[in-house]
Amino acid sequence: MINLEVNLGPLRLKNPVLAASGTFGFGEEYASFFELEKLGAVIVKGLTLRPRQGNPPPRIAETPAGMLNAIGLQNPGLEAFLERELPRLRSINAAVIVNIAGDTEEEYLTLARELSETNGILALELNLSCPNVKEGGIFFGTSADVMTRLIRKVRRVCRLPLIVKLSPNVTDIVELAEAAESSGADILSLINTLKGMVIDVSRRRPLLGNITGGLSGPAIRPVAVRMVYEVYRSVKIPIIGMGGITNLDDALQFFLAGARAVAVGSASFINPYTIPRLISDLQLFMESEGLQSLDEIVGAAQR
Amino acid sequence: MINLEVNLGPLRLKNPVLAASGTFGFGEEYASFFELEKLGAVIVKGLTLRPRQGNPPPRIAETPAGMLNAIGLQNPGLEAFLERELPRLRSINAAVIVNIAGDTEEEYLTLARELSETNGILALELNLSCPNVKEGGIFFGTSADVMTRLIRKVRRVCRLPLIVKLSPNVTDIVELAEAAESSGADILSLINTLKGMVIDVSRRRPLLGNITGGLSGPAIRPVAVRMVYEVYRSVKIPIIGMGGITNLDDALQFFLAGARAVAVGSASFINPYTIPRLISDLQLFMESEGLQSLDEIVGAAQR
Amino acid sequence: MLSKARVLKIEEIFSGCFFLQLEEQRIAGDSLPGQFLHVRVADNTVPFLRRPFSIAGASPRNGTVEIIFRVVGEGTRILSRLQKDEFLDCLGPLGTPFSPGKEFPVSILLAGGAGIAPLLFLAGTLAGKREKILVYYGTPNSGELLTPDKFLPPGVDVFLATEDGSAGFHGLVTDLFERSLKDDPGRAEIFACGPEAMLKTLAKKNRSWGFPMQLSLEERMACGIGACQGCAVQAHRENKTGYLRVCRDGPVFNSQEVVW
Amino acid sequence: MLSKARVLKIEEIFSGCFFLQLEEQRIAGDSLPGQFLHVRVADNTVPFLRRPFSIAGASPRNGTVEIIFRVVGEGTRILSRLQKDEFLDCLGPLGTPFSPGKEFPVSILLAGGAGIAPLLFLAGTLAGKREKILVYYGTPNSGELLTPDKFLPPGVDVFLATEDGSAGFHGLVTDLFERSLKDDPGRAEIFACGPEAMLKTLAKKNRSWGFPMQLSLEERMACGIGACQGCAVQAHRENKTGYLRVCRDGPVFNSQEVVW
Ligand SMILES: Cc1cc2nc3c(=O)[nH]c(=O)nc-3n(C[C@H](O)[C@H](O)[C@H](O)COP(=O)(O)OP(=O)(O)OC[C@H]3O[C@@H](n4cnc5c(N)ncnc54)[C@H](O)[C@@H]3O)c2cc1C
Ligand SMILES: Cc1cc2nc3c(=O)[nH]c(=O)nc-3n(C[C@H](O)[C@H](O)[C@H](O)COP(=O)(O)OP(=O)(O)OC[C@H]3O[C@@H](n4cnc5c(N)ncnc54)[C@H](O)[C@@H]3O)c2cc1C
Ligand SMILES: Cc1cc2nc3c(=O)[nH]c(=O)nc-3n(C[C@H](O)[C@H](O)[C@H](O)COP(=O)(O)O)c2cc1C
Ligand SMILES: Cc1cc2nc3c(=O)[nH]c(=O)nc-3n(C[C@H](O)[C@H](O)[C@H](O)COP(=O)(O)O)c2cc1C
Ligand code: FES
Ligand code: FES
Repeated sequence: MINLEVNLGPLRLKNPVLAASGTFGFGEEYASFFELEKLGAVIVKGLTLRPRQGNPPPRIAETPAGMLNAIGLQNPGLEAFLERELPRLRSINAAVIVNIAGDTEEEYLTLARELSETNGILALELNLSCPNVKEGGIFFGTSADVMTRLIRKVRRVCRLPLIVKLSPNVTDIVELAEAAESSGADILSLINTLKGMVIDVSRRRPLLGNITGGLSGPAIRPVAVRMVYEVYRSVKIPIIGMGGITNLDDALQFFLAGARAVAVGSASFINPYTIPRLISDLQLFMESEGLQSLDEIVGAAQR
Repeated sequence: MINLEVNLGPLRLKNPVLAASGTFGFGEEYASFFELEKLGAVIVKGLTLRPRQGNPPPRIAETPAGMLNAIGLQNPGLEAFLERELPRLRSINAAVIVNIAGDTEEEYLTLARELSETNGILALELNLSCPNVKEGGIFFGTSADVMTRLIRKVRRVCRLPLIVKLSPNVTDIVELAEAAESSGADILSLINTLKGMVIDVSRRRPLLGNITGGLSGPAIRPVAVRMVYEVYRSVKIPIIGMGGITNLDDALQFFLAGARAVAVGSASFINPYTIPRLISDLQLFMESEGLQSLDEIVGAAQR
Repeated sequence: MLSKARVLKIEEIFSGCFFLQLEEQRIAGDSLPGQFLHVRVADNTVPFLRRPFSIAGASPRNGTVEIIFRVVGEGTRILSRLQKDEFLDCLGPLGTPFSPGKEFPVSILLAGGAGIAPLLFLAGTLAGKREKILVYYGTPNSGELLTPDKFLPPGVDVFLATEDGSAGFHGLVTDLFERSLKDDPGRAEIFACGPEAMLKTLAKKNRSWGFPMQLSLEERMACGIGACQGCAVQAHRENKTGYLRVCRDGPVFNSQEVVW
Repeated sequence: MLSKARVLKIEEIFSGCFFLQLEEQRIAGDSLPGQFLHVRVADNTVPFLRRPFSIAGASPRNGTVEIIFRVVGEGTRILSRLQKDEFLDCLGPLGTPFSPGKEFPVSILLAGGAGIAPLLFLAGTLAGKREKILVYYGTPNSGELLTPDKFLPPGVDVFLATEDGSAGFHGLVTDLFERSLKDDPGRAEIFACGPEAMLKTLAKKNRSWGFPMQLSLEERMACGIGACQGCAVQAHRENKTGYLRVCRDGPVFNSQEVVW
């Protein structure tokens, strides 16, 4: 059987298919469907220093070939994560990447520092791109200067591989990717959700409690693939690609564009088995195409 | 029967439903389906000073609930437009808005000057946002400074109502909308297409000849509605909303978000009668809701 | 928890409201009243999300499970076109069921519109185990009424209300219930499902009535299994106030838990 | 030009290839060989675009029109599930048809794979009006061959080629044709439809053969009516070189027009 192991800079994964942050909770619910051990990694729900209530409902709106969410980073906070979620994930041998978010630089730094000192975490993913919280989040992700400053500081306190997750809601994704690379990111994740909204015509009001939300799902895949393609040409660090992946073909678009790993988000809502199925389909694909390593297709569509 | 007439600043339209630029050619083909006179206006295919060949094929890719196009502004150029297309459109009483694009400021200015001196044109729409041409286009549309300078100059030579069409591929659409308003735009059109790509997995190559293309259709509607909603709050000039409109409900989202008129693009490809049907559905809606004027719903979802 | 269930029967009970009977042994065996199925209406990316429907009945013996749904949008429209012997992709049973207390000899079931669905199932499981089962059922008019007898076990007392008075009591089901109120809060408990306004009224009035009361709530869902935090409802539980998940912490909540 | 056409017959001719007969009087009356129908495969936003298919036959008398399609992706898969008496949303007939010249007593029809479709229609309209009608038809193997006799009028000579030799000539249809070449370019004209590689080979070889030759091309389409410039093919026409539209300027082009 072909080995799907993949190295993303300092990060070694047993396979290149991850669960995208916020769509997999802390893994608990999906663990009743399949063994989380199978996944390349679980990127847990965006974690903040203190517990967060999140946004008022409704938080979900369906859109053509996609959905909006405005969860607003509801999460139990660092302490509960360390006490409850992480030990549980470790006990079932899940590979854990922690997605962190903050309103202030200080919060990011504290999180990075504390999580670096914790065993059983594979990497940190800096969420600089959540469109659903008032402060922080996307603010850090849309200005190269602000981002650079933050990443430099986090880099200094973070001993784990550092993934920076980029927002697609920018004029020039390449500029931000380069800024992230040069300020110390080991890996880039892209893309987070596009900012969108739906109006409930019958009530003549925005449908979401938060007014706007983040667009995910197949609808955004062309934007995501384009961004991975563009970023791959200009940075050397590896890319985790995501945005609308539902099956092998979708994932291959990302690999061919230049992603060394992919993450599945909203598709898990439609079919909880999406990720394990994708892993075995990828295995079969590599065997039937006679590929020894993913390297043979990563970035192969570049020209 | 309720009067659907609407004023967009200096521009008076018989109804608020337009054909979006590039999706309706110069109207010739659709004229065999229905009387173009019925439309609020036909915004013709992006016009350049000289004829343009456009991009190599394939130029079209289907995507989930949408499509990519990379036409590359193929058009017959100003002279042929004035000689052939405009007289034909006038002869059938179509309300004509001309979408113009250039590689250089000079081209925009020449186009604006010459078209201002031509009878039978209702308004100009500055396309600052075409993602499918190497120079110009989107370049003018993503930097507030560059855009401001261009609009100021065009404003000076343009005697027609001036619509500025914004690109959604920006970090802050509001900043650009404000820049357009303060530099002399009478009306804003939003949104143009999102930059995207599809990879043909079987050939391991980008599907489009131009590699990337512009994403349109229902997939992008949530992004478009959000941008209209945000821009409406910060500018006083009227907005023409577009992006994924296929029916009355979709159009109402835009009106409620703040658009005073809407344009239909890709949906005409699926059903050539989309626009006339939308006009009569709008009429019926206003009657059944007892609305005297569109003003009663424009921006009504703002809060 | 993911199955393809075969359609045994699909029937339009009244205009725009369908009864759907599915054959799926595992679901039939595991389902409890108050739980729901999260259904993929088509093998397509539009509609993108699954749709949640309360389980209206299940027979482990026959391996069947039922839902009752109203056509309100594209997803339910597609569902309504299902044909016998087609397969439906169902995730479930999901959610926290009703938990009737053995100490209450009287069960009062309060239903508004399609909210009757989970209560039919509940009535079926309570039948014969309680002294009295009372079903109060309200709809806008008699045209939107399913004949509860067809779906209810014998020995259940049904009280109808229609907003236009075309059948039963003329008015809201909550008013009907209030007028006929005579049971002792110490001996009876209430289970309710229906439009938000109805549940809100009930919860408020119950502050003075003081019945033990369980409500089945609705919220827009993505995952349906508790992973995305999408289906938030503000509630108190375990001395904390915050957002709970309708899909996992609910859909059944104690009426005091919910913050309106 | 937009109609709902009723499905009269849908038949799998060979694995993955379907014959679809529709009833629609207007289309049947207007269709000419070489034109196509632009079909909406489902009333949904996925798949978003229409799909173009050459008209494989039309009978104004019976009010019927036919297409033959291969299942290659989601759109054609959905089409293949059509049932008798369902309706299909068709835009058309669209495009510039073949224009056979009366001065040529011999018509040579060269088909590769599904490219046979428009040529069946053409053969039908030429039958009885030409001295000789020769159909050269190539497919990868005998399993992907539709029995041309079933679809062709009498008096047409058919020559088969399969790439694996499982039926007829062993090799490419272009080679078969080249070997049997004996007609006089002054008396015969060629109509061809098939994969791009086949058409390209033909166009090149024809530089020396010198037949009048019309090719039916394919390109990805959005509008199908000439408005979007999506279906560009590089070509010379009227002393200019540039992109022409397959949907309106074609799909039939003179072989010298096309720039490969
Ligand atoms: C736990 C639970 C149990 C339910 N049980 C029943 C039942 O037994 N019978 C019944 O008729 N209906 C029930 N509903 C409501 C049912 O889920 C919606 O009517 C249905 O999802 C509408 O789908 P649509 O595509 O037709 O409508 P659309 O309005 O087109 O749907 C658009 C989106 O909004 C969501 N949505 C719309 N209305 C609701 C709603 N009321 N609740 C949650 N999501 C909604 C849809 O799921 C979809 O994601 C239940 C809802 C929940 C949460
Ligand atoms: C003028 C014309 C006539 C045609 N006639 C026939 C015919 O008679 N029989 C037949 O089997 N096929 C014919 N084709 C090809 C047919 O249109 C495609 O096979 C079909 O569109 C594939 O759709 P899909 O959803 O199954 O494939 P997908 O690959 O999923 O389609 C994705 C997108 O690509 C487009 N596409 C894919 N392949 C082609 C292609 N070869 N040409 C144009 N667009 C394509 C689709 O229309 C769609 O927009 C014709 C094409 C053209 C342009
Ligand atoms: C409900 C939901 C919650 C999300 N929460 C987070 C989050 O907490 N942190 C984060 O970085 N991304 C979050 N995302 C973004 C996803 O990780 C992913 O980047 C995005 O959804 C695109 O992938 P998809 O189209 O496969 O869903 C969330 C997405 C969804 C749908
Ligand atoms: C094939 C195609 C060509 C287009 N050409 C132009 C153009 O020349 N100028 C322009 O400003 N916008 C152009 N657009 C963008 C549309 O006018 C519109 O802004 C966009 O498609 C979003 O609307 P829709 O989703 O309704 O298609 C084009 C869009 C398509 C699909
Ligand atoms: S729907 Fe995802 S948590 Fe309830
Ligand atoms: S498909 Fe639009 S011009 Fe041909």
